[in-house]
Amino acid sequence: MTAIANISPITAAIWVVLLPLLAFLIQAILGKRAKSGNIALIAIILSTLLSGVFVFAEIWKGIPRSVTYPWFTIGISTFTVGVLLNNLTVLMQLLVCIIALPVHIYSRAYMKGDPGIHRYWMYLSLFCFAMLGLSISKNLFMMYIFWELVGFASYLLIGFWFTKESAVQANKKAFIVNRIGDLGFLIGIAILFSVYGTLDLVELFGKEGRFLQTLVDQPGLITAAGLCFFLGAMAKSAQFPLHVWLPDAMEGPTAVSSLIHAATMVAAGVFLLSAVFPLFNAQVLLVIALIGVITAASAAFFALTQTDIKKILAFSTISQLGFMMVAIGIGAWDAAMFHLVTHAFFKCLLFLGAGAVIHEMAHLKDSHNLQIDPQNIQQMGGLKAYMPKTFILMAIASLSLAGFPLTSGFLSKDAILISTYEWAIHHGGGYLLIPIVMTIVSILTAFYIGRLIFKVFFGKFRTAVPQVSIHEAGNSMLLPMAFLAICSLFFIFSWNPISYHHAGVFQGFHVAYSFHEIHSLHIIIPIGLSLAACIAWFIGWKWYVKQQYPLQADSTLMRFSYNQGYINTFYQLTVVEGSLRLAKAAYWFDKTIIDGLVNGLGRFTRMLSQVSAWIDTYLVDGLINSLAGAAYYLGHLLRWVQNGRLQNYLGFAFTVLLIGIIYLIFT
Amino acid sequence: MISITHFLVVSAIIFSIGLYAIIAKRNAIMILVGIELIINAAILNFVAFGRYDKLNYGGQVFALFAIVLAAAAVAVGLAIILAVYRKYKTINPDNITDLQD
Amino acid sequence: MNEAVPYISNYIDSIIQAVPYFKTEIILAIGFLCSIFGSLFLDKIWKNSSFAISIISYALAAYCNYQQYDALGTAFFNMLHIDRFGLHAKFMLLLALIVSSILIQQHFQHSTSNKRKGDIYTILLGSSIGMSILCMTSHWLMAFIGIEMVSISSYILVGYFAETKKQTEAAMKYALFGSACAAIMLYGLSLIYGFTGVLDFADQKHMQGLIDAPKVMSGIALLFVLTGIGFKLSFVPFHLWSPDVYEGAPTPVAAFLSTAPKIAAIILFSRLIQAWGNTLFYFSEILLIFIVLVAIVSMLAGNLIALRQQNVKRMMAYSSIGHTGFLLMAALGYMAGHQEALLFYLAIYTFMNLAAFAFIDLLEKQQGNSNLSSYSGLGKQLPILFTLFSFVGISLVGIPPSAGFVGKLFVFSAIFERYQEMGDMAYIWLLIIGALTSVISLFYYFKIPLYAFLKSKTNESVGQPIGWTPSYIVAILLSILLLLFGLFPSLLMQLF
Amino acid sequence: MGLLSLLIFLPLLALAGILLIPSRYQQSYKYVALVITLVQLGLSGYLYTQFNPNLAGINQLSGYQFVEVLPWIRLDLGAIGKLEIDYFLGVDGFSLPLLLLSAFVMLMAVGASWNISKSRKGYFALLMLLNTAVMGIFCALDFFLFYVFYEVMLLPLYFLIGIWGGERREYAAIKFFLYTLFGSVFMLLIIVGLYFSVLNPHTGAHTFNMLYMMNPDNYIDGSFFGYINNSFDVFGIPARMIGFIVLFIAFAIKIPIVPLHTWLPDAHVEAPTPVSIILAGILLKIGGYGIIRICIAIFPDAAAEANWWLALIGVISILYGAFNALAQTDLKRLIAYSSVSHMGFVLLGISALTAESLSGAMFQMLSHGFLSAALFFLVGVLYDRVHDRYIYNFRGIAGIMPKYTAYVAIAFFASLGLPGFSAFIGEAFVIIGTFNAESVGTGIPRWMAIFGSLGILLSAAYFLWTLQRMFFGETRLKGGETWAVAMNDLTVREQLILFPALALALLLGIMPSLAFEPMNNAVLGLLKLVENYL
Repeated sequence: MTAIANISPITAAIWVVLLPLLAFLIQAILGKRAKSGNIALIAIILSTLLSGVFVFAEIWKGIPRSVTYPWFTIGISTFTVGVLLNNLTVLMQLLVCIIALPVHIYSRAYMKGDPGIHRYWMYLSLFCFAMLGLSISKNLFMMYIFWELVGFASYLLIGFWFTKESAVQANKKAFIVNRIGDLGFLIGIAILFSVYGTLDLVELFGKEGRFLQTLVDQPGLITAAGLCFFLGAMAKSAQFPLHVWLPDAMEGPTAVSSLIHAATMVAAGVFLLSAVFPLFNAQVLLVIALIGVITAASAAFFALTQTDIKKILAFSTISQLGFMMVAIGIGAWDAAMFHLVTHAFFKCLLFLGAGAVIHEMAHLKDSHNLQIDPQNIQQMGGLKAYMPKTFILMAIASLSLAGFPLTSGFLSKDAILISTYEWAIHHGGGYLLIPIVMTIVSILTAFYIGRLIFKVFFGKFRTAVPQVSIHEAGNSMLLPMAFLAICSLFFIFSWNPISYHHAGVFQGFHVAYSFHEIHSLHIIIPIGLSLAACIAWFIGWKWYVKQQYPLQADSTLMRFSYNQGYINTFYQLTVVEGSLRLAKAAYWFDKTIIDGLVNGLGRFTRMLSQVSAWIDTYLVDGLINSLAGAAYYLGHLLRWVQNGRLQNYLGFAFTVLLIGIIYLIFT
Repeated sequence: MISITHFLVVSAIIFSIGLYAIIAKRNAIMILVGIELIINAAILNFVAFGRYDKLNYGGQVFALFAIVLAAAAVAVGLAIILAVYRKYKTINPDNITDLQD
Repeated sequence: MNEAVPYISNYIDSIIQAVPYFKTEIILAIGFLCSIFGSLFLDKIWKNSSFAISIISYALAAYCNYQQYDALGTAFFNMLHIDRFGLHAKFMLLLALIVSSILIQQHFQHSTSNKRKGDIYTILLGSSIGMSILCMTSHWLMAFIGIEMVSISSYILVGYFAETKKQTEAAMKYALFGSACAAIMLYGLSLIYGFTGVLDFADQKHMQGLIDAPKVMSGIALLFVLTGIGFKLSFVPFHLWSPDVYEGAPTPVAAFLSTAPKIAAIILFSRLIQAWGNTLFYFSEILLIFIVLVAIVSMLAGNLIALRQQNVKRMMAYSSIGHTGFLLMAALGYMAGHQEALLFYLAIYTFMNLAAFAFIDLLEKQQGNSNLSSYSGLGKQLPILFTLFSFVGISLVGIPPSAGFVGKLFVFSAIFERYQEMGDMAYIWLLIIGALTSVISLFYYFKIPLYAFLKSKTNESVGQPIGWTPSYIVAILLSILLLLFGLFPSLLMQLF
Repeated sequence: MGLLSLLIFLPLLALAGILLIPSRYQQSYKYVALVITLVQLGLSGYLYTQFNPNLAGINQLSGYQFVEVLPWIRLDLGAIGKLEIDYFLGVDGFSLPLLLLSAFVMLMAVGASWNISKSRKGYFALLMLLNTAVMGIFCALDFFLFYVFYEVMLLPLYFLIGIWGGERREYAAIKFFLYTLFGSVFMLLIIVGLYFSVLNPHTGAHTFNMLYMMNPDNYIDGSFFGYINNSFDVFGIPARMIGFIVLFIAFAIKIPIVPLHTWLPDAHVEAPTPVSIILAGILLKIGGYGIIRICIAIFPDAAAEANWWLALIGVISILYGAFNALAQTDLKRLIAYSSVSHMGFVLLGISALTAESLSGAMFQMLSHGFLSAALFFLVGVLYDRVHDRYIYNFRGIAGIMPKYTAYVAIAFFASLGLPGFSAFIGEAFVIIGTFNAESVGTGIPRWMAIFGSLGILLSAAYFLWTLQRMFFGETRLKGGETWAVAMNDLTVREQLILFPALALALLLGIMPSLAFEPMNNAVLGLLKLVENYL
């Protein structure tokens, strides 16, 4: 027992990563025999325990530890793999475990009876492996590997129902868009490697790190590196304009969406930026902040009119990720991480709740043979009566999302907003636009999540069925949700429900802000926001529950919002069509021009052979005309040579001889 | 005094006649005749030049050999033309064109 | 007359002394006589008597030739040069003659012609004397005699068994074209004799005379002389006869025509350009330009026109025109002192052409014609034959591991060395065209395996199987030699 | 007889055996071939374990192992000098991994030939001949010997494509042959030139020894390819540059680069599956190997000068190949074009001339060897069953052939550079190394790395699109029920062939040092050679 108790955090952290991998391998080998998911579940439970007890408890607020192993050597540079445990990484690892665990439990019930369930568990374990590995990578190259693997697992899970056309479209889109980000990441790695010669995070950014020690003569290159990493983060964290894959990714099973596309994977971008934060200079940070705010605003705007419950949540996720990006952009990456953690819980919960609802709706659809989309909120309504527990849990999550006091979302969102105001005031001028927009976004957030809750749970059930056979989900689904609901409340993070400064997560990081704290903001903003949220809900209540909808449902703005700003259409028309056209053009070019050239060369050679045969046959032609006055004889010759007439042969030979003589005379 | 130039001019004329016969005559025998003419032009040259080669008499010797060889060649040529005539019933080379490209 | 008397005994002495250098030819001459005797009388008793006599003569001649290596020198007042170069060439000649004789014997074995078959060997023997003289001489008279002996014999070979229209036509074209070219050459020689007064082209005075002569006149003389040699070598523009004659002639005769006379002619030509080309005067320059030009045009024309041929014999004719261009390149290498490259290539060329024609003959006998399309799908029926035939094709293209490749490599090397020495772009052009045309040549040589293996059979008629006849065995042996010398060229090369 | 000779000539033994066994026992040919290729694989594996990665020096004999030298052709050519051609074999870090790859791919090819029914004797005999030639190419250290093997390789391929190929096989076969021969005859001229420029320092004879050609000290001053006092130029280009260009073109045709690639799609489409496997798995690598071993090592100065253009061609090949792949509707053609794209990385990596990129390029060759072989095999599996490869004729294959789909998906993802598989390491290090080139000073601008990396993106696009179109969605086949019946899942034999290939790709992806370690010193040695001229 002591041996187990003395297990070093490094070993434990490695096991945390390896357990899901083992589970993946075992399930892969077992194939269809591993339907229950027990293996995956056991692996994640063990991982969570290890991560919590032996890693997080040891390292959090303690001394960072790391270990490095050589992997391979190219030329004179050795590439390493390693585990880095510091506050950031252990927090991330634990978070992934803690979110993944309830999702696993939830999935047991949610995915029950699916014919491909063995694949599901396999993929889920693979995802956990990749995500956990990502969180504790010491080396950027290694991180990149896990980064892509995460994307791959996500691809598999989005396309889990591979017979569904939209699902396979979506997973392709997700992977390719993520690939764009990966390229950024890769180029970023290439830049760092070519400037500093190492990819080790500690060697780069540690206290003695080369980043601080080396004088770089090309500051532009470092800016480029920063932008490249941000590009990577943009794709993974679905930042405008690369956010398009995330709403589509909702084609995957809802449990997957909750784990991957709400809580963990999409947050990896934020995590990456936090890990390489020292790299960013002021310009890059400003870009990050701007992209963040654009994302937050546009996604919130799109969320307003969506009718698919999961899409609303997806846009909400994008919007919240935008918040985190802004936090990073202003330098408050601790706030970003804090929001990442709190968001993970409540967003996961929202998805699981939505999943429960969809589950019931799908049952309803199947049992009545309805032609409805089980995810369409227009078809729902009044579910409060049938699924009260789900309603309560989702309400908590929604409050947290809206940043209502006493929830965790309140703390983290305030942290970001207040810091942003402080930052903007510090810089003054146009910078103020950013926090103002974010304030509006916060209010919109409250509004659209309110709309979701009202439409789903209030009013009357809107699908015409003889008997509404919807009921509460089972315990194996409710319990994980309840757990997440508890985690969405303030006390998990801070005993002080008002001030984020006391939050434990917050205290784990020591970030030096470039701006001063403004105390008055800490009071005004929370109160103002809460009030605004209440007003937004009131309006929402009137519009959606009391059916006093004042707007033209078909206005341009609405349509613009519903169609997600036509960004997808735009991409389809430009990028996709463009590259396909380019591809076709390239192929046409290849087939007709290049190959044609070769074949043409062949034809040319054949022609040449004909020509030379022709020369052979009629050579005397042009030459002779110009030669002497023997027009008759020569004209005769050129018609007759080499078609078997002996004298033409002789004539030809002697004519060439004559040409030779003439050549001699003239030289 | 007949100089070397005279010989050369005569031989050149014979040569040209021979060449003409080879190329222009529509009769295989005439071609043979043309060939003979050229050979004779050459022989004339040899003999003429041989006058200056008192040591070896190379020209004369060459002329003799050339005459012999020309005769042999003409004999063979005539035999072949005869064979052609048997098959083709003509000795106009323009009509004997089974072999062609 | 009287002043000559003291010299006569000297003359007779030196003639008698020269006889040992002439042993090979004397044996061939005796063989020639015996063969006449044989075909007149013995053939009635034993059908193959004159064939046997000719083979024995060749073998004896080869033996004498071998012994000659120990007694090099000049004979008959410098009219004959007995040097290693010539002796090597004579060996090749004899080999080509033996193989051709065997092929001819096989070809006419079952012919129903009432002509005496024995005569053909007699004629071959006669031509062999001429060729053998060509290999040794640098004297115009000897050269002319040699050329005429070969030519006249060849006319007879092509025409003697002429049974179809095409064969007589080929014979006529060959005879008339050849005689015309020989006549022109003779005229050229007479001019050269006039300018120089010396008939030995290796003589210093000869060169001096040419240089002193009016430029145009010596140029004309040069061109006229090249006409005769060009006819024998069949390079452009004197190549026109060869496709027709090869097609029309019996296949073994074509095999003979494409090898033996070419060996002799290229040896003479090499000696000639070595004598004429290595001076600093304009004359050498003109000669060089002509040779390079002719080589390039021959390679291009031969290979390009061959692309369109459907008759294998015709194709081989154009191919050998192309190879002549390559041989001219090799001769240029000889001029620079690389005789082994020329000899090696010549030997390999002989092997390749003999083997190819042997295969063509075998197939012609089986299929009744030599059209490429008649080979369709035969690869399955005659796998060994077509594998070897394809290999010969590969060798003709010059792809390893065949000897053709090594030969090409040596010739390229010789030319390259020459280029490095002289820095003349003409050599680079030669190299480029040489390389390019071997790519082109691949295309038509590979029609053989293409038809045999890749195409399916068109007609169902199965010809009689090809037994292990001597000509088949000879062809196989030659193919194996091509592989052997491709892998171990030193076996052959060290002989030179 | 050394191990390398054994490796090279074992297939000839098999060839003799196959020719001698009468056709009555034609079932036995494949077993003969299988046993021999297995022995070869074992042998090359043994070589790998015995290889000492610490020996260095690309232009010294000490850098090579398992060396065998036998005088082969020795001639005194008078004016040309003494001719020295050796039977000279040896492997270093560049050739050893490729040798192992070849042995493996050959085994795969034999496995894929199991159901060949048309004249088995000829087929397996030619396959074995090809085997010999390929092994010889990677072992030869004498340029003459190399050239012999290089050309010999063409002949069996011509017949393999021409006899056992698809509809337009004659066209494809001759096209392939002419393309390659076109490159190689001019290579012959350069070989001749090199021969006259290089002396064996020990014997003073001209030599074809490649190692001597790599050492500037052995060049004669003022010779055609000499370093010093070289005033030769051809068409205005300095002699050494023209030598480099000609050799490059010869090998670039094999790689193949745009625009010399058009033989590849045709050859692949028409070739029978095993030949496609060999083409993609081995032959394309000969191009890369030749550029490394011959172009760059013998002409380091010209390479240093021309590498910008080479890299540009590499980038163009990557993008052009990828775009073409995107446009294909024939699965085999798609994979053929993807080969063009992937081999573009090889060229880019080689021409960037940094340790990372060069190693990456070598690694990419290995990886592509395994993966493309697997991909072509997979196409063959489908084609065997329904004789169709048109992408739009299939839909939702996953539903009826789950195992097959899984293998395809793995192979696709491995090829598009998923971490954990070998292609990722190769491509990533080509990009990283190329990016680094500007810092090292090899003259390759960074934008080339960035454009090259777009190829990774595009490869994801065409592979995933194909997956989506052919394998996912509702099952819908052009041939309807008959196809559905014909399309049974992978057999054990097929899995036995596929699994090791993909497993090796995975193994290399996880433990790249397996390949990097033996080649490291060779890479550094080559770079040292070039360094002086940068």
